[in-house]
Amino acid sequence: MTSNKYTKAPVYVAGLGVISAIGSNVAECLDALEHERPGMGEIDTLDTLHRKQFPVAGVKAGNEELAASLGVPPGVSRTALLSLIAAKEALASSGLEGRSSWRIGMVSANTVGGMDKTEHFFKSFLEDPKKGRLKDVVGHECGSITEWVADRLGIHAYTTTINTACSSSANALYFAARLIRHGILDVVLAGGTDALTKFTLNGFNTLMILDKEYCIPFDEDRRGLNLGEGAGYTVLVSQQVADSLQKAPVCRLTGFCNRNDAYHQTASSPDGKGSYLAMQGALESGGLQPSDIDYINLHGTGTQNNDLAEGTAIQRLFDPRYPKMSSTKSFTGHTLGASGGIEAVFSALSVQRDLIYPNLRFRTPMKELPFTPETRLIKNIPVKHVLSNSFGFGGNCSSLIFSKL
Amino acid sequence: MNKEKYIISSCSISPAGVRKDGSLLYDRDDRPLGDFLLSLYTHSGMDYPKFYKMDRLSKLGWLASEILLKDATWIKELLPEEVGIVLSNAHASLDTDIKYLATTKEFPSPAVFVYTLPNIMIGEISIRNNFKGENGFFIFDRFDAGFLEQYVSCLIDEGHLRSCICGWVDVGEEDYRAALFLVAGDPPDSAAPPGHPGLLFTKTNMDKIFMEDTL
Amino acid sequence: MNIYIRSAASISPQPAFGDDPLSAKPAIPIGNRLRAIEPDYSSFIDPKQIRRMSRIVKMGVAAAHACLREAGETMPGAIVTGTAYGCLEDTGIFLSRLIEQQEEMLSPTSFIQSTHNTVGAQIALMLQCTNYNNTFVHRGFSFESALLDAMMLLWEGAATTVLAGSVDEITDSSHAILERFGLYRRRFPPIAGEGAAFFLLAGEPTDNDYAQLEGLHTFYRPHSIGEVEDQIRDFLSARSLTMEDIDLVLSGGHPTAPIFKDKECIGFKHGSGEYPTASSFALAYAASILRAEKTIHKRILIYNHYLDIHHSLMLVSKC
Amino acid sequence: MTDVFAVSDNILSPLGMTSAENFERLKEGVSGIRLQEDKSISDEPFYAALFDLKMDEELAASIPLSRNFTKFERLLIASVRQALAGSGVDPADPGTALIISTTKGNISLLEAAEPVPDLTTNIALHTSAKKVAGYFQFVSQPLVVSNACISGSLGIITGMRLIRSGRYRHAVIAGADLISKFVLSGFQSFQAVSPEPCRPFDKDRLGISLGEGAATLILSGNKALIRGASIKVAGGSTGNDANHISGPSRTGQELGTIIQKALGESGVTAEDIDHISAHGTATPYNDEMEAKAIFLTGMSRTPVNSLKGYYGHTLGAAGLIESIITIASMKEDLVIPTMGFRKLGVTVPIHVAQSFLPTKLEHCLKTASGFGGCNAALVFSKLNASYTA
Repeated sequence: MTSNKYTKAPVYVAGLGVISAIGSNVAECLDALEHERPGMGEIDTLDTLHRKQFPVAGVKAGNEELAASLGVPPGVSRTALLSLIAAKEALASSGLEGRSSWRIGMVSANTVGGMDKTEHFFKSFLEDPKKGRLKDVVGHECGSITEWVADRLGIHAYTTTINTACSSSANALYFAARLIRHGILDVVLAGGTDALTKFTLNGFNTLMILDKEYCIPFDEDRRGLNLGEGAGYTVLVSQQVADSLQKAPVCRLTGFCNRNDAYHQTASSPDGKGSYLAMQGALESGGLQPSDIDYINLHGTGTQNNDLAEGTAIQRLFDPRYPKMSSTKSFTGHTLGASGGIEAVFSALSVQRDLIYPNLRFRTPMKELPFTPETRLIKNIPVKHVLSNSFGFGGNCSSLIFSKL
Repeated sequence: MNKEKYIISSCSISPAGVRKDGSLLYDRDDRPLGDFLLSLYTHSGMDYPKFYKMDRLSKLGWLASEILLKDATWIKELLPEEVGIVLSNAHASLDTDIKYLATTKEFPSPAVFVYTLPNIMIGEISIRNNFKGENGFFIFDRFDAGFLEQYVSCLIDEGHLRSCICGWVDVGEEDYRAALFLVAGDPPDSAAPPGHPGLLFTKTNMDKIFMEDTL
Repeated sequence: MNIYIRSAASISPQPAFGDDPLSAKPAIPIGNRLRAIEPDYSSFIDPKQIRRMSRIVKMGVAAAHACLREAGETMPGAIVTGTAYGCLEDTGIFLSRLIEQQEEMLSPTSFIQSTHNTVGAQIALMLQCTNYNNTFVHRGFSFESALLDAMMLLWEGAATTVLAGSVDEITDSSHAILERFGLYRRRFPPIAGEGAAFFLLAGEPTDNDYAQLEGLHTFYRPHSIGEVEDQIRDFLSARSLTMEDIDLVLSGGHPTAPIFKDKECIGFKHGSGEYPTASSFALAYAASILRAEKTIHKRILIYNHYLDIHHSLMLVSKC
Repeated sequence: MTDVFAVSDNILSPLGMTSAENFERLKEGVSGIRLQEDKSISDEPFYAALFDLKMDEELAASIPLSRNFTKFERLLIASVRQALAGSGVDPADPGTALIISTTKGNISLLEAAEPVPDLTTNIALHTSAKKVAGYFQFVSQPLVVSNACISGSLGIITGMRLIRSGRYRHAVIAGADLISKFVLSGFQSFQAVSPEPCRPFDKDRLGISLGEGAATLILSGNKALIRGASIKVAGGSTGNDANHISGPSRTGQELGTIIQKALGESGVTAEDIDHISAHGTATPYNDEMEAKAIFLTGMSRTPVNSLKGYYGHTLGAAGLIESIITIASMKEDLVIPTMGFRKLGVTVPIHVAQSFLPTKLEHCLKTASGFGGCNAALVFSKLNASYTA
C-alpha cells in the first residue's frame, strides 16, 4: 500500500458506549462478559409467530422505558433510541465534553433503519394506502436514524450512514478514521445500531440460518445464529485531540481493511477469500504481522457457512501460530448493523484491560479447523493487538485492528 | 380457411416470478431451482405426492401446467385424445443427465435415469390430467414461437386435437424458464375469463408473453 | 490532488444526453412522477441474471457497466455506492408478504435483495472485484458521501480508479407515501424522480476524460439563503475562485438566489425529478456538457439541496 | 391434401452403409447384435449391435474436417450425405427442412474423463443440428425432435405435417443414437437388458438389446422426385398412455386409438393393412401392450415383425431405420421375419412373422412407443397406378 500523509496519521479511540442484551452500558456488558452471562431469551418486544421458536438477544427494556431514560418523546424508532443511548455514553466517556471547538462528526451504521415502525405502518397501509400513521415512516430511512441522533447530540459538521449489511459499523469506524486522517474532522462518533424487527427475524428465517437454541459459534455442531439488538459507538479522535484530553485514550485504531468476497449475494466463498483479504489488508495497513495479533474477536455468527469460511481464512493467514479467539455473538447474538460497533467496543476494552472473552457453549472443534476458540475468560495476559472481523451479505468483509497505546 | 385459434391462458415460471395470464402470482425468486419449486408446490396448496419423485425439469413443467389449467374446467369436457402437449427447450434433460451420471459412480438409479428424457415431463402432465392426444418434444437454441404456431395450428386444423398445451420448459445450468400456453380452436364460453380479450394464437402474441413474463 | 472523471453513465427520466447535452430532449412526467428510461439490459447484463434482479439493481448494475465499458476499465480499485432508500421494491415485497402471509412461507429472495448494499455487491460479483466496496445510505447526502469516499481513496493511493455512483428508485408504495408527506406539493419541482449514475474516477488524467472534479462540499440545514450563499462563496474562495469563474450553474433548488443572478443557471431536476441522490444525475449532466465538443463552458458549479435539509456543492471543469 | 412421398433414404448401421446393403443383410438373415466386451461401456459383457472401430474410422476419413464433429454428428452427416446424393432435393432451398431425431445425441461428452470445453453448448442437441445443417448449407433452421423412442417416427410425422401445411416442400429427416455407458447403465438399472440377443414377442423374451445406428429419410411433396416404386407417408399420429412414465399401458387401448387415427388419416381400414412393423423391444410389457393394441384394432391376422433382433433398439434412430426397411419391404413385397422369435409370448393372438413372407404390400403400419408413455403410428402406402409414370 502506498504510504502518504493520509495513511499514517494516528487515530485514537477516546470513548466507548454500548447497549446490548447483556447490558445497557460498558460496565454492565463487561460484567456479563466476565461472568459468562449470555443475553438470549424469549422474544418479548416483537409480536411474532416465531416468539417461542427462536431465542433472541434483545435489550431488556421497552421503547417507553428507553425513551424516558433519554428524555425524548415515545414513538421514536427503537433503532434510534438504542443508538442515542450508546452514542451518549461514548461521548461522555471520551472526556471531550465542553470542547465544542473541534470539528465533530458522526458516522453511523444500521441495516433496516426504522423498520420496527415501518412494520406497523405497512399493515394499515396495505389495507388502504391512505391509512397508516405517517409519523411511523418518518424514520424509515437508515440515514434518518443517524440524523435524529446527531441532531440530539448537536453534531452538524459532518454526518453520514453506511449500510453494508452485517459489516456496516466496522466500515463506519473505518470511514471515520479516514476522515480524521484526511483532516476533514477532528472527532468522529463512529459505530452502529440495529433493533430487532419482524423483517429481519423473518428474513433470516427464510434463509434457514436461525438457531432454535442458543448459538454455538465455531462449534462442529453449530446450527445457526441468534438475532440480537443493540448499539455500539466509539469516539475516534486525531492526535491533536488526543493530546488535549484530560485522560488517556482507550487505545488506537491502527489497522483496517474492506474487501469483497465477490462470490455470492449471501454466502461466503468456501475458502473465505474476502475474509482473508480483509484480515491481511488490515494487518498490512497497520504495519503488523499475523504473529502480532493476540486476540481475534471473530465475526463468528454460528452459521455453517460463515464460521467455516472465516475459519479457513484464519487458518490460511495464521497457521501455525494462532492467536486466541472468540465470538462474543455467543453473548449478544448477531446484532447485524450494530455488531461491528459493539464488537469494536469489546475489542477496545480487550486491548485496554487485557481481557480475552470466552466463546460460550463451545464443545466440539470443527473437523475442518486445527484451532478452537477460548472457552473461559482470560485475564492478565498482555493483549497488544486485537483483530475484529465483520462480514456481511453482498460479500462485504471488513477487519479492524485495535492496539495498545 | 382455417379457423382462428386462441391462447386461452398462459403461465410462466422463471426467476423473474410466476405469472398467470400476465399477472404476477409469485414474486421474483432467485433461490436454487429445487428449493424454489418445492416452495411453489407447498405454497400453491397442491396435493400430488408424485411431485416429489419428479426431476426438476418435470416439476417445473408440471407446476406450470397446474397453474395454467387451474380454471380451465372446460378441458375435462374434451375427450382425452383431443388434448395434446407440444413442448420445447434448449437443454433437453441435461440437468438430470448430470445427476444420473453422478449416480452411476455408485449405483445407477433407474428412478433418475427415466428422467433423462425431456418428454417425460409430457408424460407427467398427461398422467395428471389424463391427456392422451398428440405429443411432441422439440429442441431449439431459443424459444421458437413461430414453429409452435405452425405445428400446433396444423394439429388443430387437421383435427388431431381440439386443445393443446404448448410452450417452453427449460432448465439450464444456472437458469430456468417455463412458459406454457393453453391453446384451443373453439373455446367453450366458459373458457375465457370475463373480459378476456381472446388473445389470438400467434407467434407475436407468444413472443410478447414470453418476453414480458420471463425477462 | 485533482480528481478526473474518466467516464460517466446515467439512467434517468431524461433521455440520453447525446452530443449536445444542453439541448437534449426533455423528460416527460406522468402525473407527478418521472420514470427512468430503462435501457435494453441484455447489452449490459447476462439475461440469466436480469431475471433475478429488481429494477433498482438492474438500473445500478447497467449504469455501472456502461460507465466501466466506456472507460475501458475491467477492475476498478474500489466500488462505492450511494442510495438513500435502497432496494425499496424488494423491501416492500418482503414486508407485504410478511404481513399478508402472517410470517409463513416467505421466499428469501426479496429479503436478500432488500439489503441496501445489493447494487454494490452485484457489481462486485459480476466483475469478480474483491476490492474495497462500500455503500452510503444517508438520505440527501448518500451520493456525496460516496463521492467523498472515492476521492479519499484516490488521495490515499489506495486505488488508482474508483467506480462511484448512486441509485434510487420510486415504487408505487414509496410514491404514495411521499405524496402523503406532501413532498410533491410543497417543493420545486413537484415531481418525483429516480435514476442511477456511475462515474469512473481517477487520480491521473487521460486524453479522454469527461471532466475534472475540482471540489465537493456538503452542509446541513442552513438557516437562510444568505447562509447558502456564504457557503458557496467560501467553497469557491477555498479554491481561489469567485462566481466570476463559473460559467454555468446546474441548480437543484433556489435557482433565483441572488448569487446566481447574471449567471447561466439551469434547473437540472426537470431531467431527473426529485429524489435524494439526484445530484449524481447533475454530475453526469455536467460531465457530459463539459465533454461535448462544441461546448463553450469551462467550469460548472452544481448546487443541490434535498428538502432544504441536505445541501451540496460540486465543482467540475473542462479538462 | 398434399401427398408426401418417400423419395430417398439411407441406413447407416453395423449391418451396412446404405439402405440396400442393410436390406440385403436382412434377407441373408444376418443380425448386427454381438456379445460386446468393451470395458469402457460396461464391466460385464453385454449383447448389442454396435459400430466397430473400423466403421468409425471410415466415416471419419470420408468427412472433411471430421475432427470438428463428434461421432454422433459424423454419423448424421454420413447418412444425410448418402440420402441426399442424387435425390434432387437441395439443402440450399429454403423449402427444404432438416429434422434431426435423437434421444441422447452427444451424451458421451458428459462422460469424458477430461473436461470438455463449452460442454453445455457442445452437448446441446441444437448445436449438433446446426453443425449438420451448416455442413450441407441448409438454409432453413434445423428442427430437433427428442421424444424418447418415438423420436424417429415423430420426425417422419413432423416432416409429413410440415410439408402438408405448405411450410416446406421437402423434409430431410435424419436420426441417430449411440450406445454409451450412460445409456447402457440406465437400461441395465431397469433390469431391462436381455442377457441374450433380444427375442421380440417370444415367450422367453428377457428384455432389450441396444443398438447403434443412423438413418435418413427424405420426404417430398414433389412426385417428380420419386425414383422406382413410389411410397407415400399416408398418415401418422402420436399420443400418450397417461398411465406411467416408465411402463406402458396395461390395455394397449391408447396405442390402439393412435393406430386408428393414423389409419383414418390415411383413408384406409385395418383390413387394408398388409403388414405391421412393430416397435417390439422384447421387454415383457412393451410387447404385451403392442400385441393388445394390434388385437384391439382388429389386425391379429396381419403379419407383424420387429426388427430389433437385427438392429437392437436404436432409440432415436429406430423409427427411421425400421420405417426405411418397411419401405424397402413394400418395394420388394417381402415381409422380413422377426429374428429371435420362436413361440408367441403375449396374451392375445397376433401373427408374428417367423419366416420370409412374399406378399403384396400396399399399405403398411409402423408403430413405436417410448418412455413417458408416448406412442406413435405411421401408415405407408404404395401409390395408385395413376401416380406411376
